[in-house]
Amino acid sequence: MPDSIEAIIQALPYLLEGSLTTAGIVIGAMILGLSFGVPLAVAQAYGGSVTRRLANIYVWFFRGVPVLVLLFLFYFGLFNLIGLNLSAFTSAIIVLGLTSAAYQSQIFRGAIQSLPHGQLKAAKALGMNEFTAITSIILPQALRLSIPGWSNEYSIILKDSAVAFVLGTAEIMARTHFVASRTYEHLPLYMTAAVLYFILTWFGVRALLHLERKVRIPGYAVHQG
Amino acid sequence: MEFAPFLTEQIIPAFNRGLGNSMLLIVPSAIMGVVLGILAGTARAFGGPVLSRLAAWYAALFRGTPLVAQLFIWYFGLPNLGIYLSAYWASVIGFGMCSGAYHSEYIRGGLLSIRRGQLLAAQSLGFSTASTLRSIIIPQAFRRALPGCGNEIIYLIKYSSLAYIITFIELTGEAKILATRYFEFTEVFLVVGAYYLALVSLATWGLRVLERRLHIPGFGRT
Amino acid sequence: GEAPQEKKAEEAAPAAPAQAEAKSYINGIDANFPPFAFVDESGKPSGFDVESVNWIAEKMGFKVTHQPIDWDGIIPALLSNKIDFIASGMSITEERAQKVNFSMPYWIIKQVFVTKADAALSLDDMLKGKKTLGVQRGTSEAEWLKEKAAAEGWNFELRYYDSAPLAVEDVVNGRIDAAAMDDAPAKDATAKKPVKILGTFGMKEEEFGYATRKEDAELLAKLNEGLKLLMADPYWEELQVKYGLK
Amino acid sequence: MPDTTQPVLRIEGISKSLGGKQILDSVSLTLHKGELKVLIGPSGGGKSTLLQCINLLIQPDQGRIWLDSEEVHVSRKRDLYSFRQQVGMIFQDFNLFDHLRAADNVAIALRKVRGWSRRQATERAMAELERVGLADKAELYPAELSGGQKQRVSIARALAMDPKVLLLDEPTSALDPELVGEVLEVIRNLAAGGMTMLMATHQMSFARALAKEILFMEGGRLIEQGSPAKLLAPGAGTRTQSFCTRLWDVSEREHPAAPAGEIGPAGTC
Amino acid sequence: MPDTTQPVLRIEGISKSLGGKQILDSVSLTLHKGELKVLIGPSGGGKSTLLQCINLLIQPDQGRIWLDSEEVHVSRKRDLYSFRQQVGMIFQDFNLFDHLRAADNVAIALRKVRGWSRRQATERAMAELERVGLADKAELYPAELSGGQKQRVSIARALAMDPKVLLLDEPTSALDPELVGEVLEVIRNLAAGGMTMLMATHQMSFARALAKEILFMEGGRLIEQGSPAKLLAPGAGTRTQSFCTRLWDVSEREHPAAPAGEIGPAGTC
Ligand SMILES: Nc1ncnc2c1ncn2[C@@H]1O[C@H](COP(=O)(O)OP(=O)(O)OP(=O)(O)O)[C@@H](O)[C@H]1O
Ligand SMILES: Nc1ncnc2c1ncn2[C@@H]1O[C@H](COP(=O)(O)OP(=O)(O)OP(=O)(O)O)[C@@H](O)[C@H]1O
Ligand SMILES: [Mg+2]
Ligand SMILES: [Mg+2]
Repeated sequence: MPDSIEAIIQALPYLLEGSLTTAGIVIGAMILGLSFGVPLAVAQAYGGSVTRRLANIYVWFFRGVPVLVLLFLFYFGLFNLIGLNLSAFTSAIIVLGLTSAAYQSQIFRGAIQSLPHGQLKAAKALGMNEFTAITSIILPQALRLSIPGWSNEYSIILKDSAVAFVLGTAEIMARTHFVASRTYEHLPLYMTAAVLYFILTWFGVRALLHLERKVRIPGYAVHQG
Repeated sequence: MEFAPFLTEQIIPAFNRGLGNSMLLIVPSAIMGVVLGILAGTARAFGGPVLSRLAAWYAALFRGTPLVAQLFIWYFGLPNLGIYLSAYWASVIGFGMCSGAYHSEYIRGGLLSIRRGQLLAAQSLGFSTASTLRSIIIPQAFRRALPGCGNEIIYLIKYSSLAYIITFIELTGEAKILATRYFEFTEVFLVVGAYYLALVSLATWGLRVLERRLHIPGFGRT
Repeated sequence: GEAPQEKKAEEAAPAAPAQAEAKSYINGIDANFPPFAFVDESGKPSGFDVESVNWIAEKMGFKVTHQPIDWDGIIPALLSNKIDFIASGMSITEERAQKVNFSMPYWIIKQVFVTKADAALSLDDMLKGKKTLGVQRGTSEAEWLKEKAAAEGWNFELRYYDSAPLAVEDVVNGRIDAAAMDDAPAKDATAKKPVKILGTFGMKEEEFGYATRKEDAELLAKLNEGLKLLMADPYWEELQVKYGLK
Repeated sequence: MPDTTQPVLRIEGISKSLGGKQILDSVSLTLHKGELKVLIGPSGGGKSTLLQCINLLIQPDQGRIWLDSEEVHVSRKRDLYSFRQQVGMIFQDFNLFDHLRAADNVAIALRKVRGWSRRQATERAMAELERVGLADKAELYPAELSGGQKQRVSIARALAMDPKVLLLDEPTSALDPELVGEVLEVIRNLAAGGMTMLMATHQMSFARALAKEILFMEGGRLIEQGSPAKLLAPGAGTRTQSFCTRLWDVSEREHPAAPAGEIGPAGTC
Repeated sequence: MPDTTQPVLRIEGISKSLGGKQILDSVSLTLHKGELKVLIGPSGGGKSTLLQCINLLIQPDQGRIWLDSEEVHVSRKRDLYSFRQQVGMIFQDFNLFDHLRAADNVAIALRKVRGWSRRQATERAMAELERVGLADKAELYPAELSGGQKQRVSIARALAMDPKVLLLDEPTSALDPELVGEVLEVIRNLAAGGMTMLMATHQMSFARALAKEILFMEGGRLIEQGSPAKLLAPGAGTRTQSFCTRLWDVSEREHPAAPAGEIGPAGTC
């Protein structure tokens, strides 16, 4: 298949450039998702009935509506309406980040709720207010337990960022389409894209696995693997 | 274009047809995903060196590559090996395998939160490793992983739309056909959005009921 | 829609401050539609439409950049001022004409069937021989085949693809017997894959035009005038030869 | 020594139902400054629930609580937090923070609640661990500690906050006799220093040795209270007395010939 | 009564390091049929670690174990599981299965390990709960039980499996005097029925009342062993003796005038 190999070599710099766009979107969206996801999870686990309901609605909406539709609604609709002239790249980060927050909140909530109640009690008994108890006792443990789920979310956004092409941000996948349409080397090019994604995922997941091991609490869990 | 007749004559019939097809995809692949996820997640945490390595590679491979690429390989790639899957089966297998990889990670997260004491107690009663996992560890880990697994099920509902790329026309496929034909993007996508929202709401509700039924006093809700 | 254009203008021509007054426009293209629009080896937009527009821009004294954008999002992007026009092998249809204005037609396109190079099937076999046909979903040929089949009692099965090249892929795989597509990309395909053009199948010919926003009469006028000049120029022939359209 | 004129903590009419069962039934008690009262009673009688209600870790269904004659209202968050800072608690099942080493378990509240610097807090934490004989285990996580070590960390954690009132839920259940002696000594010193304490325990020797008053709790009510001498006097005919002599019977039967002085009110009584 | 000719469980040279520290240092002991030995010693001495090593829940670094003169090999999974079925264990911190109600905590091993039907297993579980006075708590989850109730469920869970040998890690630490008496009675009956037991405890009355032999463990070694009468005799000069008299001192000081017979070897000794 010399043709396909030539096509791949030809396309590689172009695709690599796209992976920078992809990485930018992912990092932005993960950070945004984390900073919204944690408060959402806390609201769901410990909030009063109103906060909890609001958080539930947020999660329901952002998990319920396809990202593609959200991109359309925000980029062509809302942002235009309020005169917010954001680039496609920034818009993609915002929409993907807000969406990811909904998913991330469920991961954190699961972790928060797997901690026995006694520790929160102990924290309160020492006079900690809810905020301190949650930030210094609950979250440090819950976030540790969330790392595997978080790595899922990372690898999902990494690939979901491809939908951002409806706004015109040409990341890895869109670029792959372009080259494939021109050269008719679909399979080899998709394989190349898959390998690129795989490498990006692999690095991220490895880093998170490393983090997971590093912050593991000695003697705590059954599972040390 | 008038919206009302467009809605009732074009959108709704097409979407209802698509919805049926979507369900045919989602339900079997969700089940396959959960089962694979529990197996792979457990294997990663407790399988010996070989099994855990294998499971880790499975998870890395299927999480590491885009679902579209996986679908392409199941559908357009396997014919190179003389294996011809129908669009439907290529989709179900593709979704199930991918979903399982994600579930496995949530399950592993759940396993991390189980204290050693639970394992010790079971083993002291003579449980074999397999039955310790089956009766004691996994039931607890699954409960704790459930919110995460819920994410994956909802992703699956939404990703089921990718099946149109390998020619299995479900809800999104019908929507794209209508939208590109009539250029009524807003209308069509609002309606398709409503359909997905309904599906996801159903799933969210089901998951919440499940979570509540599986709730253990002393954990979770205060 | 002024602001983004100005920004683009600076990006496109930072070295030409004297020309700062020249209007600058963004052309949205479907980069999956060779030879009309695609991305070349160096990652730059290229193709028959792209080069035509470049020529027109130069003649009419405006600046242009080409923005690849998903076909699904291309009209919304136009309507919400993210791009200014679409010169990318867009067929002039009634539905589209309700949303956007079209320039004069500049190309006539025929729909053809593409089959395996060694297939020995006739057009009639395709329509009435219980065959499986692939189309790009959302295209006019897809719609036409579906409606005609119902009306004429043709008995083929339609399969919908994300793009025409993918349908060609499955022709090669043998999953479908033929792909229905525009003749220009079909020609492109025969050059690169073991497939052949079986011929047209009775669909009315279509015309391509450039699309602009309804309210943007100024740009439409410029495009129309530019097209007229281009089609009268020998460069028009040259382009057709370059992109294998002749 | 104890100044009994000034009630430090007072609760009145605390009731609580859980899972449809009445666990606490209108419990009232008063603790004066420097006083140590001991709460005893059968398993499941409601001792732990009562202690947690006093601290408002469990929301009582009914009842009122005063600290230094100020009533505590749950609704005023500020008040609640400062109340809890002044009322220390040692839990029956320790509830150590799993993600923190022993020293940090003790130091964290000093830093986050009292606002001490990390160094100051760690110094104090080390001093407290020293006091319970755990200086060399400061770097271990809860999962790496033995039962008795966990219990001692939880004692150190409560003491580090210098509370006014201390609620102790079986603080010596996992300790060996030597340590029981040491902890007893610590408690005695605290009492001498004016600390007010309420301790649930099964180890009656405590009650005898230290308490001014014993509260006997059964079925969610305080059914008897009085000085150890009164309630435990042989032949007093109290429920407390009969509760505490059960073990004696058992030992007696096994070694009928053993001198009473040696086996005596054996075990926990 | 005890048949001392036949060793049921024998361990030899068990050593274990954790976190770079030698926790167990070549521990050997033999249990004969129907025998009850008591393991005492200071907190952190290695008692819990030893018990868990015997059951192979912690993998010893060195040492061998025999049950009924058959050596136990970890590598043969089958053997290991059947060994553990025959050696019951009651944990210091209970380790109840969090997701199961009290009755299911007891029943689950009967169903999944012994293969009993759900009905049979539940019946047996209820009988065991009845024995420890918890019939009315069968439907509660561990988090809804009091400390003493949890401990009793863990006792019931171990007993339901009819083990040959029982390892008890402070089985009465959370129990009130009445229940201690009852559990003691249960243990006595088990011993009479030929059950072989090794019990770590801080409650010396147990040792006195029941044990044939006391093993004193400190720093990971068995440093003294012998009959209670021998080790605890006043003025025996043993480490055991001094270990157990610490509490005495404390009580003594408080009530210097109290008759020795009443306060006696108070509290835990
Ligand atoms: N959430 C709950 N639902 C139902 N019953 C509960 C719940 N929490 C506690 N209980 C019951 O309340 C009773 C009192 O428990 P508590 O822990 O206060 O007892 P205690 O006196 O401390 O006993 P112990 O001496 O065994 O520690 C117990 O019978 C327990 O089963
Ligand atoms: N994973 C570990 N890493 C380091 N040290 C450990 C670990 N696990 C246990 N230890 C130490 O081993 C020692 C023995 O613990 P063990 O639980 O056997 O004591 P114990 O005799 O049962 O004490 P107690 O009477 O307090 O229950 C303790 O000092 C403990 O800190
Ligand atoms: Mg209690
Ligand atoms: Mg221990």
